[in-house]
Amino acid sequence: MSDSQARVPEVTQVVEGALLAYGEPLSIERIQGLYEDHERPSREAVLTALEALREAYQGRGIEVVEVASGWRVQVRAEVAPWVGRLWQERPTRYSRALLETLALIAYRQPITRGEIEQIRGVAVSTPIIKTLTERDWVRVVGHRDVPGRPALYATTRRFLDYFGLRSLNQLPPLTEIRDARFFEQALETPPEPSHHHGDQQDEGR
Amino acid sequence: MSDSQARVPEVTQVVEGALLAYGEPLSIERIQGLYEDHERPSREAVLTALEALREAYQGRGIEVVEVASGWRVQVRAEVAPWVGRLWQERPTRYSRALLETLALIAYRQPITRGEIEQIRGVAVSTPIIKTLTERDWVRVVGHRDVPGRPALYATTRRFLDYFGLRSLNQLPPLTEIRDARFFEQALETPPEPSHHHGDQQDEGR
Amino acid sequence: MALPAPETEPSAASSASEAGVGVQAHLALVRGEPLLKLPEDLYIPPDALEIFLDTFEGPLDLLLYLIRRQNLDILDIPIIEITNQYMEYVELMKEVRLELAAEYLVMAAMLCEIKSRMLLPRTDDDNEDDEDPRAELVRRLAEYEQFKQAAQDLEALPRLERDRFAVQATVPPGAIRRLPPAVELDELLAALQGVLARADLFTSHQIERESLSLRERMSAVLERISGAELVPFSELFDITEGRAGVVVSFLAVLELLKAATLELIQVEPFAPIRLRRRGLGEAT
Repeated sequence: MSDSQARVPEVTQVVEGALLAYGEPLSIERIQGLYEDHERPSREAVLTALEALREAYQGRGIEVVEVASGWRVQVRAEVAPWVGRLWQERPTRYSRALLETLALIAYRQPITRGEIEQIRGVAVSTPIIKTLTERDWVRVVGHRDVPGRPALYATTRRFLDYFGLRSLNQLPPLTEIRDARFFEQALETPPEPSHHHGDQQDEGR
Repeated sequence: MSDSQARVPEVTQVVEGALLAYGEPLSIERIQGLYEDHERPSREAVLTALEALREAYQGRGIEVVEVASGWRVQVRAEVAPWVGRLWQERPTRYSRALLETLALIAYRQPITRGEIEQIRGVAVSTPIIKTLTERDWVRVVGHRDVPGRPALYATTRRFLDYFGLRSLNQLPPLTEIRDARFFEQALETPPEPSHHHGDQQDEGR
Repeated sequence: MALPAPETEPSAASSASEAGVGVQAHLALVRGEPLLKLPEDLYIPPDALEIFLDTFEGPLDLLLYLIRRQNLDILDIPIIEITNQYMEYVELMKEVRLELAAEYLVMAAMLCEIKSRMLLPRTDDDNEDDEDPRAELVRRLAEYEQFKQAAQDLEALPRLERDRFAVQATVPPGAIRRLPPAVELDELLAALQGVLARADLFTSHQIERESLSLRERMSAVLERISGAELVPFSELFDITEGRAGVVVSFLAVLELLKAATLELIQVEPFAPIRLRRRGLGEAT
């Protein structure tokens, strides 16, 4: 290969070129893999280069961030409103039905469609599952071993990437169910007599 | 829009974000068009920003260039060979159908597609023949003089080169391959490091 | 929540009574006597009704709305009141929209069942299975509310294509090369073994009889005789290969003649024998 004759550029240059050209997150290993064996930089060298880029991008229009599948360069939030005008169409808004389905898959994975429907109280439409799958945010990771063997859905790395998360742990925590103590009680033990009185108020309708 | 409240970022930041996000050349007018009327920078201001970026990218992995339809950021030629390897990953392995077809061409050449299909018992897809031909492992050496004049396929010198053979005679005779013990024997005495994968497979048995 | 904007509620209340006649005429079909029978707190401009109903993501969502709007405790739902309100909406939805999701009716049935159980007198001695009939509903409402919030939190996360943009610098042409997959000889032979096992019955003898050198030579001869021109028979032999080589070449030519790939041309007895592709005239 003619590559071997070329002077090996600085790690920072290659890392920058690669991150900017690829447009998708790159792992350290993937970056190291761009080099021939004899010229390959260490993991630390790549990390140092990433750090150097992060500093170089201070006060600039772009930034280096780490997400689930690696490192990515993205347009800074401060300039995003202007840059977003490059595209005439407003970015697609996702329906509440889709977001609720996605949230259930994210927080309760692996989960079946039936389980999602049970919690949401309505049928999950096939187009929603299709959209989530096509966007590669969600995929089938197995089947529950019950009659019908329903598919089990889970979120993907790309889902995390898209929402700028490094792991599922970074998802906003679920809100506490208010007064969980009572909640459990209501489920497990018979309600106290005082509640009957409360209910009986309704008789006066 | 909440944009109106946001502090207008420096022109250089917006220009950089826009050029990198868009991935296609942007004209000065297009860049100016990202701004609301009252905040829009002059043509000179955009040019100054482009000049500033050009300087900021000195000695880096990317550069700003002007092309026919405007300005764009591209990976520097010096790092391009390394960056280009991002797309060089080896795709998934060849299908069994392809390997069978190739093996039959090697052992039975010159052979027509119909004859391959007869032995394999299934149709040979056109993409397989195309892949083998594009890889220059197989080529048409003539046509059988029967109705339809089917092409006769044979392996090439490049095929021999790839598999490290001086001639087809170095391929094991069919009688040996037919023997179920063939692979076990061959793997017990791994001659070259290239057969490493085979070894591991063997250990797993 | 994607429900009517708060500021419209109070004004809508008054405007509904002011424009009462027109509105009534508009919704006259709703349960026979429309607006007057609507729940008092259903402050929806008639033309916004469908949009309003569309904003519910199902019966749980609607119930939550009814509960939250009145600042009621989800854990202690006045079930009769809520059931009545819920039924009003369901009736309204049945009138306005042609299709009403079956889930709404299932929930209506569930509410009525809870209501009737709440009204039944309880005996002290069947404490065992005497849980609050509302417990299951409360559990479902709480769980749904939790994920409804989670969906909003997810929506608020900065995401690509809306709040963040990935970069895409151009790579100079020529730098990108796609490598084809690697193949080991073993893989190739294993594939062949598979094919042979399958094809055992009808092709084995034929395949095995001819040596590879013959097969290879057949390809070589065909390559040599690739054009339209006649190739002298003698040119197909390389004396330096020795006897074995010559024999292989000869056998190759015979095989190709047999397969009707080549034809042999001799203009007159003892003239040089020449070979050419068969049927090449038709092809070109």
